[in-house]
Amino acid sequence: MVAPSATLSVLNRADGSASYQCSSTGSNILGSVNAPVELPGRRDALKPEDATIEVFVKPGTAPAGVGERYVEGILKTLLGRVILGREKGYPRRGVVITLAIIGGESVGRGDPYLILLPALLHTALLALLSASVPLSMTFSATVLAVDESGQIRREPSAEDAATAQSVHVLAFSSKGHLLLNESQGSFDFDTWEKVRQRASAICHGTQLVSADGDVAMAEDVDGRPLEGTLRETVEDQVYRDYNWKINAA
Amino acid sequence: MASSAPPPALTLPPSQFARLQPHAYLLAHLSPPAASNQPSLRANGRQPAQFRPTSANTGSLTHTNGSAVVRVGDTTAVCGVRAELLPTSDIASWSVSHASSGAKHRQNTTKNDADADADESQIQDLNLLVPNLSLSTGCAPGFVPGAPPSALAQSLSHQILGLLHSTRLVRAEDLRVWYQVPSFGGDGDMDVDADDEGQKKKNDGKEIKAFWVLYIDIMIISLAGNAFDAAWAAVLAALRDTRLPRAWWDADNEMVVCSETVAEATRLSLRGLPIASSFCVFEADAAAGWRAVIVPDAEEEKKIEEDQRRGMQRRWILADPDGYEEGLSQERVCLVVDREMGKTVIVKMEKNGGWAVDGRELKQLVDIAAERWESLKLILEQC
Amino acid sequence: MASTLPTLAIPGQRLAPVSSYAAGPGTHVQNANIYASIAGPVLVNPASSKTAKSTLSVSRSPLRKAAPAASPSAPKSTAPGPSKPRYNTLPAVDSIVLARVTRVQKRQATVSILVVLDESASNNKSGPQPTTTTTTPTGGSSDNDNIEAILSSAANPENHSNSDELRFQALIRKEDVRAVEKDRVVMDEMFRVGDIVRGTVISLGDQSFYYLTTARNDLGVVMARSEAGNMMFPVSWKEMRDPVTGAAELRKVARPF
Amino acid sequence: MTDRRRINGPPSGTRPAVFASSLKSASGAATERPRRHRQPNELRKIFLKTGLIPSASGSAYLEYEPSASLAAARSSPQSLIPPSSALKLACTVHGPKPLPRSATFSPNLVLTTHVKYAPFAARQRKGHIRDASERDLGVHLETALRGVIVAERWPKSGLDITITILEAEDDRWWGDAPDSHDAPWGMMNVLAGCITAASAAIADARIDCLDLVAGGVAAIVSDDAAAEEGNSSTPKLMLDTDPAEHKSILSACVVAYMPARDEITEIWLKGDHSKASLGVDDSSLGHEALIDGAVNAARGAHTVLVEAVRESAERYAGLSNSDS
Amino acid sequence: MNKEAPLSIAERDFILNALREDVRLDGRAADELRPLKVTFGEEYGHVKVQLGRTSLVTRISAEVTKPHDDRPFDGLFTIAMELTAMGSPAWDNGRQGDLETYVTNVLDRVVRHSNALDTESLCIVKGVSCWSIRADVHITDYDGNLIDAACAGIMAGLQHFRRPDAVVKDGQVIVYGVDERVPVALNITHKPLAVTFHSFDEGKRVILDATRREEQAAEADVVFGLNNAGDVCFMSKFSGSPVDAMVFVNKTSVALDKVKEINAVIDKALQADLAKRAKTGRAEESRAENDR
Repeated sequence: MVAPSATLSVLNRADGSASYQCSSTGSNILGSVNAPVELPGRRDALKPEDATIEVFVKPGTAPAGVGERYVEGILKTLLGRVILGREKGYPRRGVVITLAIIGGESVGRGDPYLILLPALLHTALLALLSASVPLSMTFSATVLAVDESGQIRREPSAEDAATAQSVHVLAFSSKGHLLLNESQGSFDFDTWEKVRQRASAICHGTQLVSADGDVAMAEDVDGRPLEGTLRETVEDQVYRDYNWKINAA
Repeated sequence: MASSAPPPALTLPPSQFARLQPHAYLLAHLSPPAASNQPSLRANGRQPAQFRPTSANTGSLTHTNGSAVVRVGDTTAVCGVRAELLPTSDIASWSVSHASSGAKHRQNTTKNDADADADESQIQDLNLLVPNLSLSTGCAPGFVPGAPPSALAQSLSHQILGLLHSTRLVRAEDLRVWYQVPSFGGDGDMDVDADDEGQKKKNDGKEIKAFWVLYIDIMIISLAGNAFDAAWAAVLAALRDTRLPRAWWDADNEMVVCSETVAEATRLSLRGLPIASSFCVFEADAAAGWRAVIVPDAEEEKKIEEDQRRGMQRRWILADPDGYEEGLSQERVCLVVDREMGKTVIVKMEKNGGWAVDGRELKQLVDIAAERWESLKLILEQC
Repeated sequence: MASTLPTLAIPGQRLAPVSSYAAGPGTHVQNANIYASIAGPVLVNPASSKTAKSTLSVSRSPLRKAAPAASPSAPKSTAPGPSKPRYNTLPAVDSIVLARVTRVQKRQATVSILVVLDESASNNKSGPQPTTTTTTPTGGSSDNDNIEAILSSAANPENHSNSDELRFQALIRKEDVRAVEKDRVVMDEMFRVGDIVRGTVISLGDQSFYYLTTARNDLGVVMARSEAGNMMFPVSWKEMRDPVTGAAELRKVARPF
Repeated sequence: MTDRRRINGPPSGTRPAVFASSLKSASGAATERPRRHRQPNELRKIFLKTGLIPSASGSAYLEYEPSASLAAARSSPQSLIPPSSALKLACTVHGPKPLPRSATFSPNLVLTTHVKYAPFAARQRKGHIRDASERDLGVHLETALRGVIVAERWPKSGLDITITILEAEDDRWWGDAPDSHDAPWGMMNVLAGCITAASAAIADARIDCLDLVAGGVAAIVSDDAAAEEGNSSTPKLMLDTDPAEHKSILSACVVAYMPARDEITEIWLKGDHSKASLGVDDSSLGHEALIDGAVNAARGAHTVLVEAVRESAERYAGLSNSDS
Repeated sequence: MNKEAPLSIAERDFILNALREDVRLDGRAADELRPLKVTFGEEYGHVKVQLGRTSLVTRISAEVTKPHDDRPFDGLFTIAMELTAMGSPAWDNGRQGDLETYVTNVLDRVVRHSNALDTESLCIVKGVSCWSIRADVHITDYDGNLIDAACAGIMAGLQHFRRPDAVVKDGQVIVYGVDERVPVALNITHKPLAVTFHSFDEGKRVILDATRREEQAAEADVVFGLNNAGDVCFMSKFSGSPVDAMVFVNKTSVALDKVKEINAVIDKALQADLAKRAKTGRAEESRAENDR
């Protein structure tokens, strides 16, 4: 399993930015965050004590359409619960998140964006961290496909997803809550519970579940938990940014 | 919950209280003081897991191939299905086959048990289903009539399209207009067709001349929350009502011609009956979500939950939320379930906007959605 | 015919000649006759003095309100008393309104009007309202009082692109906050965003704002949440307290009843 | 053209179904033009109900009784081609509400009207964006209502009236060639319905009005039934015409009429009836007769309107127990 | 809004005074380009252009569509550029501003209208099917001179792009996947590029490749579109204060030099990418065989 790779603060103009690549799903996303910014069209009575979150998803090789509005809605709802929009300096200002799909296949008409969703979520999170937007927690997400034999496949390609029985995207907070679930296809609840367990293992590792032989096996299959990968990316950046300070100390 | 009780001595009629302190108003209904001996009900008088009364009515619109009006409480969705023809000669990619996929895909097009239809993706590839939902109907204040679809309308349209595709509700075979190429050779047409003999798109001299394209337009006439359930039910009812005329290729006129005889028209044979149930989560603590307190992690959460089950309830999962409740909750769950051979099959399960709902809650909701499936099935079958 | 008044009128229905009644809200005069201009029950307001004629009006608010399906228990619902008819449901000069603070600036606070209370009544008939009788704001206007309508539309409709355009906006200028020590008013210590304020309309203002004042004992903040997010209770005319944390915050507090 | 805010169909567009019967020569058509079974001055029944949309300050739903032919086609369906259609529309009133920020101060109520056909409302699929005829209807409706509302009672506020047409009236019989008489006669019926429904919705919203304004349509038609029997076609005045039932409508008129004041707030007259009066030398078929006919039709609609508004008032005042 | 925060008077004066002494903020000469870097992604037609602190990503894509009725022998070519808040916080997402309209228009004229891409070669079956080539420009960082950078990105992308091979067999078009048949390069007739100058002091001072601040301080801009052979396909003086006609004459030759310079950078990057692909391609082939 090739771990996704990410880089923080890749852009000059934006307050925060991140680039994220996931080789297994073939997605390559560039994200930027501008926050807090004045929103010109904003009106007073609309949530005056909170920040307004705007998410814009720009497909790589097609004009944005109805599908993008939908996935923007998903991202916005999730990020809205994570961003502390009432911290000082944020109320009635905007947090503008722009995500450009700069690599990989385009999403077809009516396709649910599920495969790209974890990559979009991770890019948004890293860009928010890079812009130092206050967050109540971080999260990690993954996409899983279940084929007809009941096999769970992690981060399927677009073709695999098309032939799968069901596709699931799950996001977990850094505190272990299930933040997001998007499942579609045809499945029963037992299948979903297996998927949830596997997804939790991918995101957090299996330490939480039990300490028996399963741990080692799951580690083998899924490698390092995603959360750790994300954390490391951020830590690397912090070290780089505060190099002068750390060295001086 | 002394903190969220209305300030002392200020008396307000319920309507004003509902407007000024919506959160406290709903909370007061859901957790009445123990002394009052009142049941915990929502402000609209429903039980938490209770759906609004639903009615459906089909076939009342003259200029449609199928239509339905579905009312879920005060939310009303009107859906009209209009079928138009897409001649294959108009499809740019029709004469194009992909060498890699062609071998896999386009083989058995005459097979009628369309569950095994390998060309099912034609619906998606050729845009044969075109659902659009409109909220610019004056259905609620705040939607400007005549304005382009709002983000909400766009994502509802997209969700409906996504669900039509993922459930494969409509069979591609129902939408094809076939032509049996005359087997006698010699005439000019035949040459062209003979060239095509090796193709996979036709079989035994049969060839697709056109597709029906279904324009599925949903007008939300009245919006009082939970537009998706009503819209989807309307789409489902309208598609069940849809009749396509018998159509054939008229070689003389070189066009597809239809029969107007009702007896010859066929109904769509839909796959299953997926039914949507939406829920929202109402938190007792109005500030949960934004107060900069430390959010308990999942393990702590479970403990708190256990402790509080005995005492005060912290949150309620409300089925089929009305507009008022939707405005007061952030976390949403949408379930689409079907029944296959007595077993509940989940077709879509979405949850977003919070951390209250996890496996245990979802399991309960699936059961509620299955009950909803039964009741809505009866309603749809009677209309 | 003129002597028998219908109980219920519809627009365009002739009610009585002007010779026998004065035209009140919900009616208009045409050719020396009073006609209904809205649909609703016909009311006769007895003349206040012997010389004047009784006023004929068509009520905008229900005579007796049907109890909502589930009568809430905890919210102190008072039985709506007889309401005085008004011309319409808009804020007018002297109307008492409840509004939510949406912005606090150095010189003014912006509020959005949630409820227009009824007791200010028809300004052109009975003059200024005695302020001492405002203890139970009851009744309400058509739009304000329809629970069904409120429940069907979103309470916090952030999904809707321009829902704030549905509420009338108003300003409370610094000099209109209180009657005393006007020059020492610091807006931040009077209102916070999210507070519910009782105010009275002093002018229709310009195209976008009404002007409100809170310069009376019974006017000011009636509901507020603390920084910690808890509902506070008033402890003095300029202070409210959080019952959980015990912290006090400054406000221009309306006198509680 | 792709619309980025909507789901688009196939890029090459699609074609409406062509029925075999319409390919054959018109004379051989199996189906006949629907006939008017009503008396010339008999109106179709109108179903009108207020208050169905609780989130609006006022609302009304209006439906015309299907013509005899349509009712027959409904009860025992034979052909997929409907003989005619019957108006169905929903009207909502939002307001009085604040004017948009960009607007200047207005001491009066500012009225905005929107009329939109559902894509499936007519025989031809309608676009999602308002076309010229829909805008036209909006303007006509606004004029009809502006004279009725007591606007000065609602300073600096706006009133939005939105009408969604779920099923429109035909402009002609489907079997007729498109150019045989292509004035949008159906649109006039639609306007009359819009006026009546909007009037009910405004009353339901308790906006002060001078009267309940009602819409009515009358037309001078060349009676082809008689022509077929060999008689010379005699132009006749008919109320509430269903364009599908007439081969040739010479002229038509729609009015918005206030019975209590005997005033007309909007009049829209179309067509050429000079021929009619010339041919028969009957002055009773002039403008005035046409307008009088339309006014009579409006009076008919007014009686329905009164009932619907009375019901609204009763429901509102809590006098009746009927729930919505 | 769509407006950058205006320069302060002090900043403007500083830039202008420095220019009067032939000094630019970043130390460049008046006719000097910022360092230009062109790199290619894994996919064909995926280009990253970095011009100083302006950066963008161009993606070229192809699909089979129906040709326009009036031009049955021509394929389609569209250039799509949308300015998002990523490039500059001053740009609103989903709202078209003046700059976007202007730049798209210039790009259209320089690349599309000069027939840099031979659209006739995109025809597959007359009137039935053709290739539609789409160039998407994503501005990721904006620090002036969008036009030149975007133009270089599009041209590099078109040269780098390979469309799937399509064969017409008995009226039936067969499209071969990239892994089945060697994909086909596009037919590029010439390589036009845009070179933008900005003028100051009523056209007395003219600089090349202005940064955002220089653009804001400038009075007018002059855009040349020309190819390596020196054929001018576009020239504009869109707005602002008048510029002496001699500027056009003098700067055309400068522009030609720059076009050659940029094209050389693109060519070099293309070659490097080709070599890399040849290597990995072989490696992948052998790996694929091993897999089997």
